[in-house]
Amino acid sequence: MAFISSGYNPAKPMENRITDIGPKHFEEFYPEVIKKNKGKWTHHEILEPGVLVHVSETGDEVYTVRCGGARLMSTTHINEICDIADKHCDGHLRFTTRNNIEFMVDSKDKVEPLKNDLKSRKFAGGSLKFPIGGTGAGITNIVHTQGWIHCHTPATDASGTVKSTMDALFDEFQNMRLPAHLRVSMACCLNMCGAVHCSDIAILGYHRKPPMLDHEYLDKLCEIPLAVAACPTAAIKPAKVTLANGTEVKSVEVKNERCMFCGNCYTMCPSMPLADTDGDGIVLMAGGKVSNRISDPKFSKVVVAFLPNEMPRWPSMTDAIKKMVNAYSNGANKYERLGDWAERIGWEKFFEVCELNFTHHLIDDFRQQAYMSWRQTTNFKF
Amino acid sequence: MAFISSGYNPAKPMENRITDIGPKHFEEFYPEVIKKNKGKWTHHEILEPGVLVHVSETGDEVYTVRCGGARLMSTTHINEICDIADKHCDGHLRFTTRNNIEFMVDSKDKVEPLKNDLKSRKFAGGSLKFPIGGTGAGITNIVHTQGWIHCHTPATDASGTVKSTMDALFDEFQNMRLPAHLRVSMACCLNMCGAVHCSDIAILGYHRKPPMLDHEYLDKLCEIPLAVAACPTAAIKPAKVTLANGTEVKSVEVKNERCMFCGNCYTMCPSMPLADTDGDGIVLMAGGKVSNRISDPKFSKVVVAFLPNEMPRWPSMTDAIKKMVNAYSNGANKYERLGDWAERIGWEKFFEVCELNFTHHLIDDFRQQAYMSWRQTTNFKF
Amino acid sequence: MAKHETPFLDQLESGPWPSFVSDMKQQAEVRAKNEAGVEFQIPQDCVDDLLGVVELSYKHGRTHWKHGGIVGVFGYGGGVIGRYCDQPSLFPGVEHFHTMRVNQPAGKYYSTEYLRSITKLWDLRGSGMTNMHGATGDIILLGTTTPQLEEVFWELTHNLGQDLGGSGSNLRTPADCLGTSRCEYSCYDTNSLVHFLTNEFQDELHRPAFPYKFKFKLDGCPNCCVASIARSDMSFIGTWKDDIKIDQDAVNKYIEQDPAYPSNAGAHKGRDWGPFDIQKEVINLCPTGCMKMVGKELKIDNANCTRCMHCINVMPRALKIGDVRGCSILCGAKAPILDGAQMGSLLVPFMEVNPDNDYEAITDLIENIWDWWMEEGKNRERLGELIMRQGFQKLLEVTGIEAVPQHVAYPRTNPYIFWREDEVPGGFERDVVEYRKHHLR
Amino acid sequence: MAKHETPFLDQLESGPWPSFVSDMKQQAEVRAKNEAGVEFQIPQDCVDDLLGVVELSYKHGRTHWKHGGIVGVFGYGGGVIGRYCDQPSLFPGVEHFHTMRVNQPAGKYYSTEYLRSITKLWDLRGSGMTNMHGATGDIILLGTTTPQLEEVFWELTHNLGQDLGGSGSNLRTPADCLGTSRCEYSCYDTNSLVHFLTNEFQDELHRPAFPYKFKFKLDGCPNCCVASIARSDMSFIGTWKDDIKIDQDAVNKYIEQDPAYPSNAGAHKGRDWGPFDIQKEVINLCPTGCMKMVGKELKIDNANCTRCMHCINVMPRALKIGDVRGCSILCGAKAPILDGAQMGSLLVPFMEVNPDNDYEAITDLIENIWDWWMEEGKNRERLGELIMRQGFQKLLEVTGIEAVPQHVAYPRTNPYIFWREDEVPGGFERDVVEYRKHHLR
Repeated sequence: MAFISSGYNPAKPMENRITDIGPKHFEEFYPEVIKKNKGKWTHHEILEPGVLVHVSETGDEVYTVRCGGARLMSTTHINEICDIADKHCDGHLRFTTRNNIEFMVDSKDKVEPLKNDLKSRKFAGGSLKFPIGGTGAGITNIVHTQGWIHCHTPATDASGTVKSTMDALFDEFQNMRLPAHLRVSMACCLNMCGAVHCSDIAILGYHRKPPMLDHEYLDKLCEIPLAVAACPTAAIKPAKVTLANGTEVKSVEVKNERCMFCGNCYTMCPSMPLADTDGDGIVLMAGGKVSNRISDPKFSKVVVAFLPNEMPRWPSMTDAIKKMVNAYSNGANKYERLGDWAERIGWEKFFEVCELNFTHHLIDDFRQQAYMSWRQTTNFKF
Repeated sequence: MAFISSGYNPAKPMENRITDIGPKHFEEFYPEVIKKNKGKWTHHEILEPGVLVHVSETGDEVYTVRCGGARLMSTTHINEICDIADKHCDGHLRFTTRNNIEFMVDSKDKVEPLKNDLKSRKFAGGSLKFPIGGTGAGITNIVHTQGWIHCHTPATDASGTVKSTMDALFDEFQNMRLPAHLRVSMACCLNMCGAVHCSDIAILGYHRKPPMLDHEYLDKLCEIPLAVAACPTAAIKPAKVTLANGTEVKSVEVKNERCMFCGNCYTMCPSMPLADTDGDGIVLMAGGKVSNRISDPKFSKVVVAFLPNEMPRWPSMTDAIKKMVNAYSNGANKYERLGDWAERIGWEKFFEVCELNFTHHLIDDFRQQAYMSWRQTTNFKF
Repeated sequence: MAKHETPFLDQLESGPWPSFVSDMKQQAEVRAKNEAGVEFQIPQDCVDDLLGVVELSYKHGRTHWKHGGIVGVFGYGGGVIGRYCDQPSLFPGVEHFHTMRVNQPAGKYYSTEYLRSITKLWDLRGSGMTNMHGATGDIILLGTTTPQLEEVFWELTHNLGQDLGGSGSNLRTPADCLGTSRCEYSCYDTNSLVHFLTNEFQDELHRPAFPYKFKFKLDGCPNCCVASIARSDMSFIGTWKDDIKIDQDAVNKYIEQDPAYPSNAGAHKGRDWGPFDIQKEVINLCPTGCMKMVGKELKIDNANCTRCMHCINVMPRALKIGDVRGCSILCGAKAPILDGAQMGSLLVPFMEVNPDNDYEAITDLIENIWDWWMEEGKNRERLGELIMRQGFQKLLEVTGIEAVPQHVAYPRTNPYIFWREDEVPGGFERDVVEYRKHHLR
Repeated sequence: MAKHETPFLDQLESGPWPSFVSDMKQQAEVRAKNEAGVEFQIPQDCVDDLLGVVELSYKHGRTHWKHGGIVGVFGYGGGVIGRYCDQPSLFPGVEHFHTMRVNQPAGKYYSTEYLRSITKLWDLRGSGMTNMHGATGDIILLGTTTPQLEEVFWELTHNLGQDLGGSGSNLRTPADCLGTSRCEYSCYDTNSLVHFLTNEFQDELHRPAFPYKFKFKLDGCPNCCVASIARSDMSFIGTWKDDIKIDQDAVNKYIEQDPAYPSNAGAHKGRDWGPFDIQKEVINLCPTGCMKMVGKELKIDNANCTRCMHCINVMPRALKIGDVRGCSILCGAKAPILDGAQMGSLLVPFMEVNPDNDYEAITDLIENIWDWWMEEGKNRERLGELIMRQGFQKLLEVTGIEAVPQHVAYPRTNPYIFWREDEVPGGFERDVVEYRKHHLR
């Protein structure tokens, strides 16, 4: 194929260069009803799962139909979204923070045609293209990271674990029958590009083996002081190593028992890969939240120390997640978030009703804050 | 005066030596009614401030009259206590964990004569010898340390601050009108021989100047490596110092900005005294508890960063304490401990209703746990 | 026909949830057929090879992507993430497969016209695969070759009026909830502020001058739909200082189970939770206990309200946010790596959000914080870690903010106060000879 | 006539609270008069000089005591604290003024006969000043000279049947609440166990072999009157495993305001809190919400009870501790110095307290913990600091206790698990050459 120039001249990169113009102005993108009623909304209602109405003091209404979907998205799929928005929504739409698509119409009679159109569309493989849901006291789309699709440090896949989980929880995406909304998040390593540490349920890819040392190349590909400094537990030291061929090279050595497998060294130095078929897998966390509602925001807690990568559908993981969701659904009070419920019944009861094993791995031993998580009271349940 | 030998022969220290026999057996000391009913008590009642009855399943009762007093106690005073116990209590008595004296009698008719006897006794200076009280929803005796009476590291006096405080709070010692019991504790430096870190109100002596360095003697009187190692913030380094007379000696230097005045170096090295007339004084802490009742045990919080030593009665200190006790008494619910009350209304309201100033000193900056005490929510009161 | 067998991935096509595999296969097919006659500037079968490399990861249980080299567009230090496959001979179509981050618009509203201009560009010059959106908020264009980077950038800036996002030790594209544009809870116009900040700090977004990454996130209210309190170095959360507005008639509509007044705006419709009980569902769940019914009137002791949003969420037609509006600002949130996770710590209880003076109070605060962090921050030290290392007091000092009890959940439990010499009468220097006159050795 | 003017201390004689100054003055006078004709073995005016030195401290705002040198009794490494005045020429009576710690009896019960034997001994050989009691629990004999130490020890052991307490890097005299001797809440006989432990570990009490001090404290129930959870390296807190016993008739007596059934055993009599309200005062304050009234019957869901004692404290005639009794054991409490304060962390949720086998389970646990601490503890490192440094898991490992969720308030919030090599399939050693076949550089 022939190279097509955009107009850029590599010989004169500064010629006619435009920089620092930022994003498009949001007002260009507002639907008319939004532009007109911004700041004037008086209330809203979730009419049914995935369908909201917002009412303005002007009397205007905007109806929103929310659809789930993969955040990994082809241009073909985006174009189809645009077709729908052109047909029903005067050419406007928006995305939510959690990768949902929202189609907005300005009157109630436009809702059913839109919904019907969305429901009719399926991928060739059989899955829905635009499942409607993700509102209220249910489970909405999972925010996640790249995984094996596009990242060099993951300990598991993101898109596959998310697809498997959303299939398992699909009824809760299309219903609003939980005690409160439940946010599931996924990060494929603990760099947590998608910070999952304050989610009701968090899926986290995790390594369990210290880095391999590619001594022959290490000093060529890495800045050794940066690799050494990268380690939060000071497990890495500079070292001289004699290769099989007798050459002495500069490299590093790793004190394995101090390694907590965070992979920060690998981020700084490609000659220290951690990935391992048996070592890598899933950590499950639970009970976090970001809302200030009723109780303060809180961190998720590690509730399953490790599950192996079971490609392609991670059944042990989805099973553990379903157990948590079911126990929560059965046990919590109306409005009670998963973490608030666990705290109310006590974490010892949480493990009991969720049928999860408690192991020593779940006791914090990282830094002095660990102490705060131990039990300094006789107030516990047998 | 002539030396009177106990029988010990310094030339033969092992001859007839008796060691490791422990304390006297408690059963020798039990009053008869205690011996007979141990393990059989069914319930108790506080009849009036300082007077309790315990009822046994045998039908027996024991009446206890509790008296406050100084834990610093002369043999003359102890003998007087013995006289009272001999007269009313068949020669038995006990002390409580908080330095109260308990006189027990086995029938109700013996209570009034005992009380009258106790009330009648005063020191020549005018103070009561045996004030009755210290029970229930009131303030009991203060546990404390040695202070200037007998310790080398204090930043304030113990007996004097305690006497001043108990005089100021005396009505609450003899009443039971607070929302719950309120424990005041005192430690004259943060070695906290009497750990005060979980008290409703804690009085703590504190230094504010780094150690003086007695260079001429330091290496003679101290093990320099121990002094260096003693510092929790690594503020102390070995150093060579040239004295005024030109002699070079081994000593230490202190990085003043890293010093938090804990005095741990002075404990290890007498050539590093901290005590200072202007530097030393009082820290007030509040809101701790050790009971597991309703809420978990909790640490006291620093609520007044510093008050100067105002001998002999520390009026600024007793004033701040009274403000806290009054605000608590007015604001808390029945059964609510001071710390639970402060948490319910929020610490921002605590400072408001207690009329105490909040300053930057009260924000934690020691170690990473400090983070846990900052506010990670928008849930606060203006 | 698929270029690679994908038996593992094929199993991810079933089930109701939209299958990323089906979408990739659809895209591979569209590129293979090329009915639009696109003159693809990167390998036409790159999506086939992407499927292949992911399938191989499913077989191995390990990624097959390598570290990115230093690639980018001229003059920018961010916005492009280099990415290379570690099995290029098996998957030549994705040998180079870089990511470009594009500033998303405020509130993530789009016109189809704009979106189609993006897809057209990315079909020509990239894989046609995207993330809508990345975790930080950007539009992620996933997969192109090095020579196309400048071409894409040129087209974005010249034809689409659109810039790249941040990566590396840069400001990242600020993100917001939809704010007043479609939410009655929002205490300020998040869209306007996020757009302002994104444009005001384009230099910081594009040219690495920071110790590490830096994120702004803007939530319109304490419900925190955009998770700013957990995910941004500086979190702007809408709040108000005056009273919650009460429509007593509407309160009674809720109490009377009027169907137009469903609890929690209908969020619990999927289950029969019994009749709405204002005592149990609102008053007893109020974290401060500052509400009560007096006859048919709901009373709120606003001085004791912490604005947690629960009552407003439950009865949005009856209760409204106050009128004296602004935001709280919290600092230091980050994911666990390296020194443990942090949530944002409250720095400014209330700040006005004033577009009329270009948000001066906010930009002043930001600049003070950045000055400190750029001066004192170590390599790869997030703001939260610097605050932890130097103390919250230091943050107050550099921002000129006075300590108030709102800054803490509780005062310090240890007495280890680092008194400064100028705070202590007589200072730190003392005369040991004088001292020894009164205290023999 | 007083030997020294004490204008500061004189001001501490007024007010209702017993004045330590008045008591010291009384003692000084008794010694000066010496009506009993005691042949004082240390300076007769030592209490005068003690008043003088304290007065000087009130004037200076600084102590006038120096570090103790190494003094003690032969063969013991604790029990005596050396103390010297830093102004001996002004106060020769207290130039040497050492403390002796004496093991207090369990429950701090005394006969007057015993107390008089102590006062007689201390009048002869010491200052006659004491603490009843020291912060750890010992009887503190305050002020004697070096030559008298062995004499006092001889008399204590030979004539009084009484030993010294601990100090320095020793076990300190264990302390207890009064337990079953006079408290219906106590879940085990604290007096017996504390006496046993004190005697069992006399060697550890008297001969320093530890990294630092070590304290046992024994509370009979979770009310923790002896503060064991805050003040002891090992804290034994009584508890029970079965159901709270309910006397429904007595419950109704409380509800009916029967004057013989005052709430909280009469502790709130000093104020009119209104009529007793079981819903408000008991059921609503239950931290687990595990109680309710069904008609006239109080129901407790014991599986959800955390035994906090509140309901039992409020209605002691109606509610009683269960019958399957024992103790919980918590480890590591300490005051702030050096690394910050700790409370005890729960190690054993339930342990039998069995005198019939010499408390074997308890002593085994103690010895395991001491073995670890003596092996691994650094100089001046308390048990709590060792646990913090090596991790709670290590404590479980050395004590052979399996991890249970009761050990934590909440599971870890970070995923930084230190997996051991034997827990991970294939171990840690890997072949980078093999890896590189599948992952090119």
